[in-house]
Amino acid sequence: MQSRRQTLKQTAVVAGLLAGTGLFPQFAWAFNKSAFEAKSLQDAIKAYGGGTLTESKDVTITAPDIAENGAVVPLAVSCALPGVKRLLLLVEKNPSALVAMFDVTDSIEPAFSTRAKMGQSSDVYAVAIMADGKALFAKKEVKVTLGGCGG
Amino acid sequence: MADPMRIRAQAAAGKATVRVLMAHEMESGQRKDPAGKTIPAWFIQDVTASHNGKQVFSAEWGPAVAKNPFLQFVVKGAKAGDKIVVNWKDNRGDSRTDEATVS
Amino acid sequence: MKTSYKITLSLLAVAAITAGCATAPSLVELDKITSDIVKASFRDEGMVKASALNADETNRLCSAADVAGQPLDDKTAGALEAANFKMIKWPSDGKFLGDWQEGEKIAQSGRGMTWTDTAGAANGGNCYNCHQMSKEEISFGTIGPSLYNYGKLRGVTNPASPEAKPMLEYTWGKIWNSKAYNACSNMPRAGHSGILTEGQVRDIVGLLLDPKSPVNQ
Amino acid sequence: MTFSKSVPLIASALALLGLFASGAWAQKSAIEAIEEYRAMMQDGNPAELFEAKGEDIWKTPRGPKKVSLAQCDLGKGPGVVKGVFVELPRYFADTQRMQDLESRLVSCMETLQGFNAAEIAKTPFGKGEQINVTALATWIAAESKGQKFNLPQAHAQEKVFYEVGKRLFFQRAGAHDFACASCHGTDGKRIRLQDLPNLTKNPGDGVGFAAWPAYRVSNGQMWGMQQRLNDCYRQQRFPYPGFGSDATVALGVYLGVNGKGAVSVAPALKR
Repeated sequence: MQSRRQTLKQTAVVAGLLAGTGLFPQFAWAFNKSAFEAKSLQDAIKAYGGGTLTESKDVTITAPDIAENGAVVPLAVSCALPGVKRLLLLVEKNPSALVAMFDVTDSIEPAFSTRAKMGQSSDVYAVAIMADGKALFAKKEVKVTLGGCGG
Repeated sequence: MADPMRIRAQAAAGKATVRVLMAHEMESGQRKDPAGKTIPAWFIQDVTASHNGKQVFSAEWGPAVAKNPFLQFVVKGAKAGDKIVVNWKDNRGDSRTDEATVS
Repeated sequence: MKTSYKITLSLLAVAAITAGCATAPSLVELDKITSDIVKASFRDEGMVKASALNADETNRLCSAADVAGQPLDDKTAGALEAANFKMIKWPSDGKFLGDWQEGEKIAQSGRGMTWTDTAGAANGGNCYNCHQMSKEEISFGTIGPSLYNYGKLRGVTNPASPEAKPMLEYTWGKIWNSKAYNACSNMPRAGHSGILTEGQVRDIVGLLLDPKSPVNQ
Repeated sequence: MTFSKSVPLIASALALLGLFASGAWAQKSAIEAIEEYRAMMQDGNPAELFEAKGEDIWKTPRGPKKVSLAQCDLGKGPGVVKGVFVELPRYFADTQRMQDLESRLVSCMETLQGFNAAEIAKTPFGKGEQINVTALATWIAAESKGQKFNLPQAHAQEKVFYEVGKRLFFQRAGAHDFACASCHGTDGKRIRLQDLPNLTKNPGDGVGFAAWPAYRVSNGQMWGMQQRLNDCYRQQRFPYPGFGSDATVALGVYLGVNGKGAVSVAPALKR
């Protein structure tokens, strides 16, 4: 296993190279602004070409029952069905529901984890947008508590 | 320039689990400063990753991803010694690219 | 710089005491070194002044008892309790029971009187930090005893009745100046120290003793 | 939604109303759920980002003298990093002072690199060179992960500072009459839902003194022990303790000596 120092050194070299040469032209970013500004779940799904939301046992959401702090809530999404195009994580009661969108390719498993901010207790959604435009979802309620001394 | 990412990629059973920590404020755009002025949103919005030079992962994030983001994904067919490169770009146009070797 | 000069002085004091002889500094000397270090280490910030560390008799004696690991003797504790009791300010209009709904908000809030708080804003009572109060709030501390069903367990069914009067008085007094009943209580002296206003203390009494309050459900 | 911590307390209380019907069972399940949340957070502690940054800062020539900290003596000789964390604070002959990790680092930054130590001490946490001091402390603490606390108590000043720290720990003052001991003086207590370690003795591996520096989930900040103590004092309604002041170092000696034998997990992940 390489040491952290080696990793760092390589990292710096790679970063420098990429910055210098403008490598990765294929990463032509086209951030879907309207999806992330959508207030409702369905509007966000629509912005990524998804149809009407349908609950499905083949989509899995992993989230804690209670989050000790809304600033960091671990969320994971996965889907067991073939033909998944995109996986989305959403928090219904956030000002904009969409948290993250992951493209699914043949080279990776249709399973992702990240951490979200939640302003209040809410249902959290995992949505799979299929190649045919179907939008399948699973949801779970996450309670946000307030720890510490409230000071 | 942004601080480096921490990338761990571990191979097992013909695939590699990649765990990434990124140093970023991920300012929500919902908070106000002490003077009552809204602090503008500042967040990573595009994340990509490649395996031995071939792009395998792409994602779009909003400002509701938590500060100093954590990301986990699994690359099929990756083995020890392979290269994983992760890149992020934020809404101010700042970006960062780091590399790790699968162990 | 003034601060570092002071620090150096206190360290010289330590050195002088410890270098001169083989024996460790005496308890009195340690108290003196501590007091010098405190003076050199803390400064005013926001609304909190360094003078907040000038302890009154109650805090001084209770701190010393804690360091010694020996509780105060009954006579000393009794004298401190009597002195604190005398300082309780009773409700100016004779009304003990306020609005439990307001009381609940005050009990929930832990804000106020830190150097990041703004002077003039309403302070919280910090109650839930240490006490269970109602069964709905699961985020409660256990430093103090549970106050769930406080009034009910003490038989207060009609706070306006003469039978309820002693419990109203005790509850008011305990919140106003906890040290009047237990010299070295961990509980702040909410009224005495100006943490809560008379109206806020009244609302907390309401939260604890009003039969309609969630505390008594 | 605001992501600040000013979520109305009463709202969160009401939100929980539906879920927890009553009594001790509900209480227990809520605590179990919180434990589950904490477990989910363990994989991928952002403290690692600060650890990597700290190592980089240690090795990079910096300051007016453009030298690295490679010759900094943290108690086990110039340049020795492994194992120093579990033996600090201690007495340093060159400065003739008791110093903790952070105040010692600032001394090194002054003597080796030419920084102004008083300026750094005056800088608020999370700003300027304080960011670098925290990152350095995070890396140095991580280099002793898994080791047991064993603060030296041989020098006379080390003994005196333990006694002073003990007095500070029990000092009741401020508007609320709080002492450190009000919350951390007995076993098995909680403030709200947070367990409070008893810091008058070894509170266990990776608890209390053996957990900081730590990444704080609630505000996304990396805190060293100096900032941890500073914020304890803030909530205690005490005035402001100077960075690296003798009071903070003495308190560190008291907590560290009491924690003898505790295994360090720093940098930890905290609420």
